[in-house]
Amino acid sequence: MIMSSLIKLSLAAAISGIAVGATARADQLDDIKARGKLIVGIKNDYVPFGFLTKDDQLKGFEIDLAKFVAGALVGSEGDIELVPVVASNRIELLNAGRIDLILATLGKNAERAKVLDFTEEYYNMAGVVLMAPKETTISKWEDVRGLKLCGMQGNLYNRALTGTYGAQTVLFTGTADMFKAFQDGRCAGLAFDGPILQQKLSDPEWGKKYKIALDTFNYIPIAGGVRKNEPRFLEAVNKAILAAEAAGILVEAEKAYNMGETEYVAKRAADAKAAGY
Amino acid sequence: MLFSLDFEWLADPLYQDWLLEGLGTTLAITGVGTILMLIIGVVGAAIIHFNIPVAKPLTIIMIDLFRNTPPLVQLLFLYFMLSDLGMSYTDATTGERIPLLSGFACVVISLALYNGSIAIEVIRSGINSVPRQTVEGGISLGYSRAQIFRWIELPIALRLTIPNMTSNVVSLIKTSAQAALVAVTDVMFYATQITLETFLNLEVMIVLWLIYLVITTLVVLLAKQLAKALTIPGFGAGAMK
Amino acid sequence: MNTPPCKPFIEVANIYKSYGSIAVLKGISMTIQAGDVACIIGPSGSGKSTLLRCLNGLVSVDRGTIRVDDFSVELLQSEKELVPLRHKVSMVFQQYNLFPHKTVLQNIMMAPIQVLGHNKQDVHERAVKLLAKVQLSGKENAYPGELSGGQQQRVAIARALAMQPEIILFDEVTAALDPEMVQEVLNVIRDLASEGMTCVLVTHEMRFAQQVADQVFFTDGGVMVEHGAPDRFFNNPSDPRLKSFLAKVL
Amino acid sequence: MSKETTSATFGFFGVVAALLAVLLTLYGQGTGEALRVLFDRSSLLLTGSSNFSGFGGGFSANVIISVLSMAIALVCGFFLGGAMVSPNAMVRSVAVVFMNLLRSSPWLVVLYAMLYLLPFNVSIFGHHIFVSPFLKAVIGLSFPVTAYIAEAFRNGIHAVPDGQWESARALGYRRGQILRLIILPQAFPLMLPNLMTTYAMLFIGTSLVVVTGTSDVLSIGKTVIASDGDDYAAAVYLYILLLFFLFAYPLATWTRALERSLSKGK
Repeated sequence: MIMSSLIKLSLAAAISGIAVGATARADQLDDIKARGKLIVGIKNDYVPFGFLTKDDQLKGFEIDLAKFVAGALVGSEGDIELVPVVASNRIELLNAGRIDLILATLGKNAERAKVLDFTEEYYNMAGVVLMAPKETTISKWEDVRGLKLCGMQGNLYNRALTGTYGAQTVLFTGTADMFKAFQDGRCAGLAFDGPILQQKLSDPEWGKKYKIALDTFNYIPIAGGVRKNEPRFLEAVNKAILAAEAAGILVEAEKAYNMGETEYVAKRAADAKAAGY
Repeated sequence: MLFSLDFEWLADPLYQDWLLEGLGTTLAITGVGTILMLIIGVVGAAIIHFNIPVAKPLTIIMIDLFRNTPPLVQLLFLYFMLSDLGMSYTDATTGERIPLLSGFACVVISLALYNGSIAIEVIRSGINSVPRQTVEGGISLGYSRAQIFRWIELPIALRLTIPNMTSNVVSLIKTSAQAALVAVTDVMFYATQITLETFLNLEVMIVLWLIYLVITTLVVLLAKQLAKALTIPGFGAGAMK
Repeated sequence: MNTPPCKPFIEVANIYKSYGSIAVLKGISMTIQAGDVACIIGPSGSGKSTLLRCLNGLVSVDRGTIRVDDFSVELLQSEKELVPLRHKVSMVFQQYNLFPHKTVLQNIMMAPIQVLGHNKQDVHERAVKLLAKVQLSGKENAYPGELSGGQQQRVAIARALAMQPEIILFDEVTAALDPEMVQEVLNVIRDLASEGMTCVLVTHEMRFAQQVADQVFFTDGGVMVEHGAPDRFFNNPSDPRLKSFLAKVL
Repeated sequence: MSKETTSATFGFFGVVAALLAVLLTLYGQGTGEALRVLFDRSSLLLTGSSNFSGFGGGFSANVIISVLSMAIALVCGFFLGGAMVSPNAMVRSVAVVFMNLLRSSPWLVVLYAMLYLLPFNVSIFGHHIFVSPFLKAVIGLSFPVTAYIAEAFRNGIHAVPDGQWESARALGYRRGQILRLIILPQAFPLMLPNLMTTYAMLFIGTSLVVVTGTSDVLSIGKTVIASDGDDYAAAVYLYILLLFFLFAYPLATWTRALERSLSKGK
């Protein structure tokens, strides 16, 4: 009988644990300042946006941005915790409170706007492009009908690939698995974010064998993501992003990581500077 | 409100299709996997039982390797490495090298090897618990070692091991969920897809949990029926003591 | 006992057997005539079961020769070579050693079909007759676990007979039975003996040995101490070890 | 060397040799280069940090997660197992159903479910407790393991002959006392091999925490593959297989030895 009451007790504890987890806090911006660090969800397997260097350091376009934002919000660029996320868990981690901010190639769309607030956008991602062996016969998106395409779980264009174009998607949880499966010849093509594949082709081994067979049918604005109903925090992050653009951080990053200098990033930098950030 | 669970997505015909298709894949994986696992178990147990040179040490290394490493890493290794080891063929139309084993095949093989290694040990312990006198009875009647194995030891051992083998099959079903991690569209995979679209993680996981629970419960019930049908009167786990 | 004129059916000469450092048989010899009933008696651990098992090659000897009819048992190495011998020599065990997963009828029929390759119809006919002989008609579809010890032992005898052997070895076949079942098994053996089947028994049933045996052997400590016809053997034992043994068991 | 030691040594070197043989077959001339990459990334794969400065990630995380999960599961499992042998039929059947529920859930699903079910922040009496993916992995894994331990506990108790209960009752012991003073001391050695097997299974299962976002050895392995290129994927996976084997195999050998000494003692 002692045991049964213990079980009841632990059940009660478990349930109350769930309950307290849902309590809202006063203000996120104050919390972060009090804590002394900003927790940002970034990618670490996503050259050039966020990746691990040979000496085990995190680098990338979005890492640079994240550090700048931390500096603006908390005080210094070191006041930051970088939490590696993947497409399939980043929104969950945000809303569960594990991270304050997503800077992880998060594409803006209406579905996601229902569960989080987008910050200022800072990049225009060539959406899905198709990489295929050089000798491929695929010349338009309609050609992929019935073909196996490797890709990544959690990308919204996957639905268009199967629905509109009738491809068979083979979806992975990480880029390492996806690239390896494609190289092994498990798919006729690799349908994935343009900049990543563009960057991959700069590797001579890949450049020898593959090409971008199809250009994107959609451009996706990339923005940060924060929890809903945190207006002060959102405003502070937006200001920091614009300040980063004005300071030329992102233009520099594009150069540093071989992403190709895009008109979009240059224009936003100019606009931000003009607006006085 | 503590829990406000939303199960409306279950009414979406697309999601229903996904779950059913995934369920079909999961059942196919576990069905084929179980058959292969049993074959590996019997053959492996026979190899060790008969002390077959070369094959026996290899079998023992296989058991030691597969039982002491994570089935997930085994699966990833099989999936990504077998083609590097030359297990690929050339597609006649495109002239490209294509891995010989599909994701589905890799999942089935990895499950068969992992749970098959357990099955070998289960069957061996079953054979060891066949009373020595029963074997002696066979020898005195002029049975060869192979005949004794085929007609006496194996049939008795397989009956004795039904409970252990059932948990091994349940383990195989549970382990099969990792198929989703190599892009095989089992029920776990589609459940993940649904959570990515609906953000209803908890609800989808509850449904998924129930699906696996139903499958494993059915298997356990089926095994109980089988054990009942195959009971040896006056002999069995209880009588063995 | 005088040396009989014809060649003995079984001839064991000076056999030795050790398990590790423990010597179980230390130079045993004996001869048994066709159609005889021979009983081997002796205290536990005297090597009598091992001796019996040497006769059908269940145990291989270290030294010495064993001839059963035309077979030189000590020379038979592989299972294949042993099969014809086991066709000729059947064995019944203390623990019955029936196959628990097969019915009574299947137990009797399995080996003749699978080992000897006999026709299934013939074996079935034979099995039914044998079951009648051991007075178990009607138990065809029972499993061994559903029978009493005495019944199981009679099935085991029927199973041994189904191989159509020329000799049957009985290894303490009544030792594991409840007293009231001993007689039913002994009766079956008595019938067999009266039909002229060569039987070798390891037994503790002294009275049965006295009544049925043509020859009795007494082993102790791995050697053959004394042997002879039962009358002289039981009523006028010469060796002191046999005397003290008989004093204890009779 | 005893027969057991010989066969354990054979298994050990056999498996290591087999893994090496696969590595050589895959890389041929490039084996040296592959080994160098593994060596360079060893600190990261083993500890999650460069230069062995911390132990919160990589293979050490797998070890820590397994130990913590086991600790939680042992406590919960003993309670659940106790409930399963309770004299109260109601408690018993609820516990048995609960045990079966836990036991038949795929670990991967439980881990996913924990990821979503448990909050990231818990505040109790004004203290904020941060529930990291690491902690969620620990809790998630402890669920199914609790079921295995409860079952081992029940089987261990049932393995003690009924005569022990009867004689203790005849001596005037109460149920709780019998369980604590007479049955458990006898049951525990019987349960030990089972518990160790369960731990080994749990340890191997920690590879699944890769889905919770914990930086265990497999997630770090994938990051390394993403950074260093697919060419070394095989080497990384072989390395991870070897790490798990080196940890789990001695455990399995020890368990077997324990089982043998137990069955000899009978």
